Amino acid sequence: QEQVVRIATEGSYAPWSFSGPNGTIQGFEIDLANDLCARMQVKCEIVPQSWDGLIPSLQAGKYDAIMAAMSVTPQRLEVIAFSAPYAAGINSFAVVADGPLSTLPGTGETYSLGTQEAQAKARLGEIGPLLKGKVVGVQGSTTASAFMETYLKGIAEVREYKTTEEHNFDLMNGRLDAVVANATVLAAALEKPDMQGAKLAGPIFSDGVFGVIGVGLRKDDAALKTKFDEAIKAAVADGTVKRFSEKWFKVDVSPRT
Amino acid sequence: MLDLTFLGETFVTLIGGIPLTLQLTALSVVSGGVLAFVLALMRSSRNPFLDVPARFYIFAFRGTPLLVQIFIIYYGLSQFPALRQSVLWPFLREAYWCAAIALALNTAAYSAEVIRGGLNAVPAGQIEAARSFGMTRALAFRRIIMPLALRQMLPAYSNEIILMVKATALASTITLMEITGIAAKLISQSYRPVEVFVCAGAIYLALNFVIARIFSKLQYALTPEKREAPATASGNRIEEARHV
Amino acid sequence: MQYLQLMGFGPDGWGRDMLAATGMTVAVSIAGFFGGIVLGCLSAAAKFSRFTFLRLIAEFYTTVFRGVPDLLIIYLFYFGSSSVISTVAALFGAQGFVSAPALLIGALAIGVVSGAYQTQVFVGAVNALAKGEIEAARACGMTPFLMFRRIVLPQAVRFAIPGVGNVWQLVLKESALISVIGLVELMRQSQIGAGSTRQPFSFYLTAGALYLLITFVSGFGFRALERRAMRGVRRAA
Amino acid sequence: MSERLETSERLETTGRQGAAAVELRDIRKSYGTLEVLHGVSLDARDGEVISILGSSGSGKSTLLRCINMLEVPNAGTVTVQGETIRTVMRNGQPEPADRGQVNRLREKAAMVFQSFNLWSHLTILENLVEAPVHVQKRDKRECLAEAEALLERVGIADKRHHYPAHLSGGQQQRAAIARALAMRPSIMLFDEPTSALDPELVGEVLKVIRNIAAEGRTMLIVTHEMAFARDVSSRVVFLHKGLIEEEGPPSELFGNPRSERLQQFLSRENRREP
Amino acid sequence: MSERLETSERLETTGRQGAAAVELRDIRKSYGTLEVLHGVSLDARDGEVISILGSSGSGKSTLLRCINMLEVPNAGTVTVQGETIRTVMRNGQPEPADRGQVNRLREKAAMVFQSFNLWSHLTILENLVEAPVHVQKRDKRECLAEAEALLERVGIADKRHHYPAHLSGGQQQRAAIARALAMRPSIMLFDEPTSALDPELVGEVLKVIRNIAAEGRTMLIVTHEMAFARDVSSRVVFLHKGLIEEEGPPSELFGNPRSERLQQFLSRENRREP
Ligand SMILES: Nc1ncnc2c1ncn2[C@@H]1O[C@H](COP(=O)(O)OP(=O)(O)OP(=O)(O)O)[C@@H](O)[C@H]1O
Ligand SMILES: Nc1ncnc2c1ncn2[C@@H]1O[C@H](COP(=O)(O)OP(=O)(O)OP(=O)(O)O)[C@@H](O)[C@H]1O
Ligand SMILES: [Mg+2]
Ligand SMILES: [Mg+2]
Repeated sequence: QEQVVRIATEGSYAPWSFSGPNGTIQGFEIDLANDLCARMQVKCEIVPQSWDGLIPSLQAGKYDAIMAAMSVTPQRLEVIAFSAPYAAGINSFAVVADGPLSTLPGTGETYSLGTQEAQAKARLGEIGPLLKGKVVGVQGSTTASAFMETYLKGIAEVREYKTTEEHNFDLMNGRLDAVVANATVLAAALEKPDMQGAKLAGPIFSDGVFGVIGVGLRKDDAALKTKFDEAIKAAVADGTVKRFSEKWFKVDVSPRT
Repeated sequence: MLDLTFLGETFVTLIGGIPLTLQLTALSVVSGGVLAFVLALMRSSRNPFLDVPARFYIFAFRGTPLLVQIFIIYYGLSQFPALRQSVLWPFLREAYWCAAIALALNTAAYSAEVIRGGLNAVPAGQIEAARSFGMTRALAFRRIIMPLALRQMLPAYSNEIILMVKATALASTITLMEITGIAAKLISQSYRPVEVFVCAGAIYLALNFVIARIFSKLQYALTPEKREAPATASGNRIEEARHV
Repeated sequence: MQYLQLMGFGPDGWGRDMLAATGMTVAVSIAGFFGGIVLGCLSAAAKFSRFTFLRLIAEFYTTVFRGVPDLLIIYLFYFGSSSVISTVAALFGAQGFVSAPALLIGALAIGVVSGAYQTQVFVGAVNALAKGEIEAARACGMTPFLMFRRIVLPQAVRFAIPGVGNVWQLVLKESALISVIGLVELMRQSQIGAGSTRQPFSFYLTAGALYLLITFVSGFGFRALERRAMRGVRRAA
Repeated sequence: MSERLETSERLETTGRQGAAAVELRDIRKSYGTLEVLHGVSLDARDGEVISILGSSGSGKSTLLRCINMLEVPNAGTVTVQGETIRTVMRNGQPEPADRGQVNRLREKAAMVFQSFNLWSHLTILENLVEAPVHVQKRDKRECLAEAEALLERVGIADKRHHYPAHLSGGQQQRAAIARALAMRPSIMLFDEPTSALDPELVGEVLKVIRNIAAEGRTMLIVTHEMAFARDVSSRVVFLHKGLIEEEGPPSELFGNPRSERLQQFLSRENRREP
Repeated sequence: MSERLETSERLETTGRQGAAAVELRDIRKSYGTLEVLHGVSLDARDGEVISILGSSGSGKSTLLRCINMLEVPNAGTVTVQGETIRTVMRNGQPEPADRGQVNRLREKAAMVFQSFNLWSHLTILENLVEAPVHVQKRDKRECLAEAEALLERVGIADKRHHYPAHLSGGQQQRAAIARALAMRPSIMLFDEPTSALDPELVGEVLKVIRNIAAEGRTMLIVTHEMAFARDVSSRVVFLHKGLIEEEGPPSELFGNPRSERLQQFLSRENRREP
């Protein structure tokens, strides 16, 4: 008898996982999940679940795994377990093109906050003064807010939003001078007509506080963790993750090992 | 098992959100109350030019979620460049005022209905007595109708204020750091939702407990006629309605 | 045009999803609302009871369930009940996650919360009843329950309807919270749509319109009820 | 004059009946610290019609309300048809010990209130059938027919589908009387049942009451109409400041009042008659 | 007997006064499709005391309520102290054209309701000073003193800090009378002001009313007490089915009723007296 693994995803976080009409669901994580399940030789059931209920439902046993662009953080590790990472969090600034921050230094560069922290800090040292007195929006409870907290604390005023759409709105109508968010999500949003006039600026950061993204699992479910770990490692190694990533994000977010 | 230090720290941090929560509540309850009063009067009027707009207002603001209203006022209005250039922008730019306005407009619609219920309950005979002594509409309203209506509507109105306290939580969706906003932040930092939620819940419960007590004291103070005769007051309470 | 396509019923339109979610909202709301009415009646009756114990219980109920954020209560009901049920089920050899249907739990949670608000509405209304008419009922030997059903309730409804209407609206909005237990109702569906298409306004405005539609339809019911309840009431000149 | 004769005839018959329908023993009632009844004892035998006189505020309504436990006496006992209503003290307030017992009593003893207290959400006809159908569980059709007949009898049959708020004072009072009669009570408690009626109707109501008495029902009537008390009652009780000052057959009380207070009370009345 | 003399004395004096305090012309009033008043015309001169008799449901209360516009007549005019109240039709319903005018009228014409309608959230004393202080803007201290005196006069001074719910029926009625008197009205409209009073108190109220009349105030009194009507009024009006059937001085109406209906109405009354 085939094992059924119930995977919860957010379902409204394009292009990671998002829904179409009639309950169809697609995105990077959906493709990946199906691939992983095939590797693990289990049957998968992918269910969208609102963000707030993800971890409680996992713990209650309603789902077996979470794939919802959830970063591995020490705090989360206290309550759930994570598999090996299947993506790296890459974040960036977005600003209005004709605004005061349109020329943030380092545009086009990429820094790993893990291995290149010194260089990254140097760049941030240049960015810092420009942000003085400015207002920066981030999505609450995300690594973006942790990033502002760690590297630019007390320089800019940080406002927390529930969703990235919301801080994008405020960027466009002038309440914010910049936002920090997952670069893939920002890139997708910038293609929409109502984000005309905004652009990515400054370097792209990865690793470190942005950590990596893994599959959330119950702590006592070691067997499943082993399965996921193996499958993910294989998928990263054979370039499947890279393929999906470039399909959905146009950039490669596969975790560097 | 319970991490008392964590609970204590959480509690202290959350208490920092109380002033903003209370400010927003007070601001919206007071200004919304005034508006509600006007709406209830319009609603009780026989003039369709007053009644119909009030009906529509109540329909629209009770009928849609507060979240949508906040969303429209905060994000929606600012979509219009004209508004961003106007004198209102310094106001509407601030999440604080947007939240206060949305909460006030919302509670006005609900409170108007509560007030209307109170007005319905005033016995016709007592209104007629007021009229027959030459009281103008305004005077009769102020001296007889409203005091009688107030007594009836207090319990339902306490609902409204308690709901407002809780509704301020939605202000966190537009970046305001009141109790829920802080709680969300704490959760994201600690990832211990249960403890944080319990602390936040306890604070809300405490606030609302105080409000509920104030209302029942007020109710008691306002209805001496439901108790025994004043000259013969003693320790015992006879509440007529209790035997229902 | 774009909007119509987005919310339409074509292959890439969200119309069907939004309607289904509306149905879920209505179903949960109706169940929760009527559950709340029953609870509200009981606890209002308890508030007027001559037994201190019952009065305290009712007081506790209204204070706690109005006082604590609703989300917390829904969590408590769902995850609390499921852990209990799962434990019990495990004893009988069942494996993994067992739970009462989410819809049932959601309706129950909303019923319990709205019942606390209903209580206050009823208490106010009962306070406004003419004391003499209650006495007349007692004087002809009606039991408390009979009197409640035949005299108190029909008259209290008169004064309670606007407040009950408020609670109904509250319940409609409250139903949005059940998304945390995995049900897709109107707000959650809008959020899915908004996040997936990055067109939040289209979705939230549509949701607003659908809520208004529900209000509009239920408004007929409330008005009819109010007209009926106000029969026999003389209005002052 | 024929009516007066009838009355005395009936008086004799009732004189033969022995069972006490209502027995009050030393009833005391206080509101807060104000004692309104200071110990009232009164027996009403089956089929007796007792008029209760007394000035305003003397405690007449309170006494009547004590009989069917709308007010629970602070002391003393109420015995109805041989059954003594048990009371207990709870939190310093007297309360009936057994609500079922009280409800049984109330089914037997119907009351007409001084302020009518018709149910405002029911039409007059519905007011009349409410208790018979739902309390006494009698057949609805039969109750309706009986109610219509009663309304006919008190002269407001044309108002049967009206709500109480749309009736004149006298019409409401007649509806209240009919509502009490619809219960087919064996004991009737009337609190000023003719206060809102014109003399003509007072005569009608008097006739109705007399008929009921002839059926052997017991009646206690608070009234300010001396003529009414004189004509209809087998015994008159004069209440003064919460105590029975004097009681006896009407002929005696009106003809030869002993207490000074009653003399004074009646003198006004007499003086006003030409 | 001295009182009867006083009455006829006053009758002569009022006979000399000419100005019409209240003038009703062809008043019609319908509730829905039911026409209750079919065209009533009535003049009350300054200082006159008019008793309105009639059986229950004949439209007495409605007539009284039309005078101070609690019910707006469907046709006809109400003129108070020379000022005709203007009415207009709005959505098929008659309405006063000028609310201010109506309020001025109401300040002058105080009403005692059949069902008292005391304000339940105010104590008796507060009930009495409410309108004088807030409508007539009189000095509060002075009003309080006057109110206390009035309560003394109707014998419920000890209840002044009680709420209406704690008063007996007769006490409430007296409070309602005092409340109307506290307005120092030039016209008084009484709807059965003695229905809940015992004969002794009826005598007291009669005295009060007579004193007021002597001060030249105009009174219209709906009453079922023939003795009261006979003793206190300068003119009696008999209303029957929404029309004035007969009117005249009490001696004439009671002594020699012309219409058959009135004869019948009175016969009951007479027969009941011994
Ligand atoms: N609001 C109303 N709606 C419909 N009919 C009414 C209303 N008020 C009074 N009536 C009817 O009008 C008629 C006259 O009523 P009104 O109160 O004037 O009588 P009344 O002469 O004062 O009688 P009573 O002596 O019993 O008080 C009655 O038949 C009554 O049923
Ligand atoms: N609920 C109450 N609280 C306090 N005092 C009360 C209450 N009800 C009645 N009383 C007082 O008790 C006394 C007796 O009242 P009761 O109603 O029995 O008088 P009554 O004899 O019926 O008078 P009436 O003829 O005026 O109706 C009065 O002085 C009254 O003020
Ligand atoms: Mg009484
Ligand atoms: Mg009348």
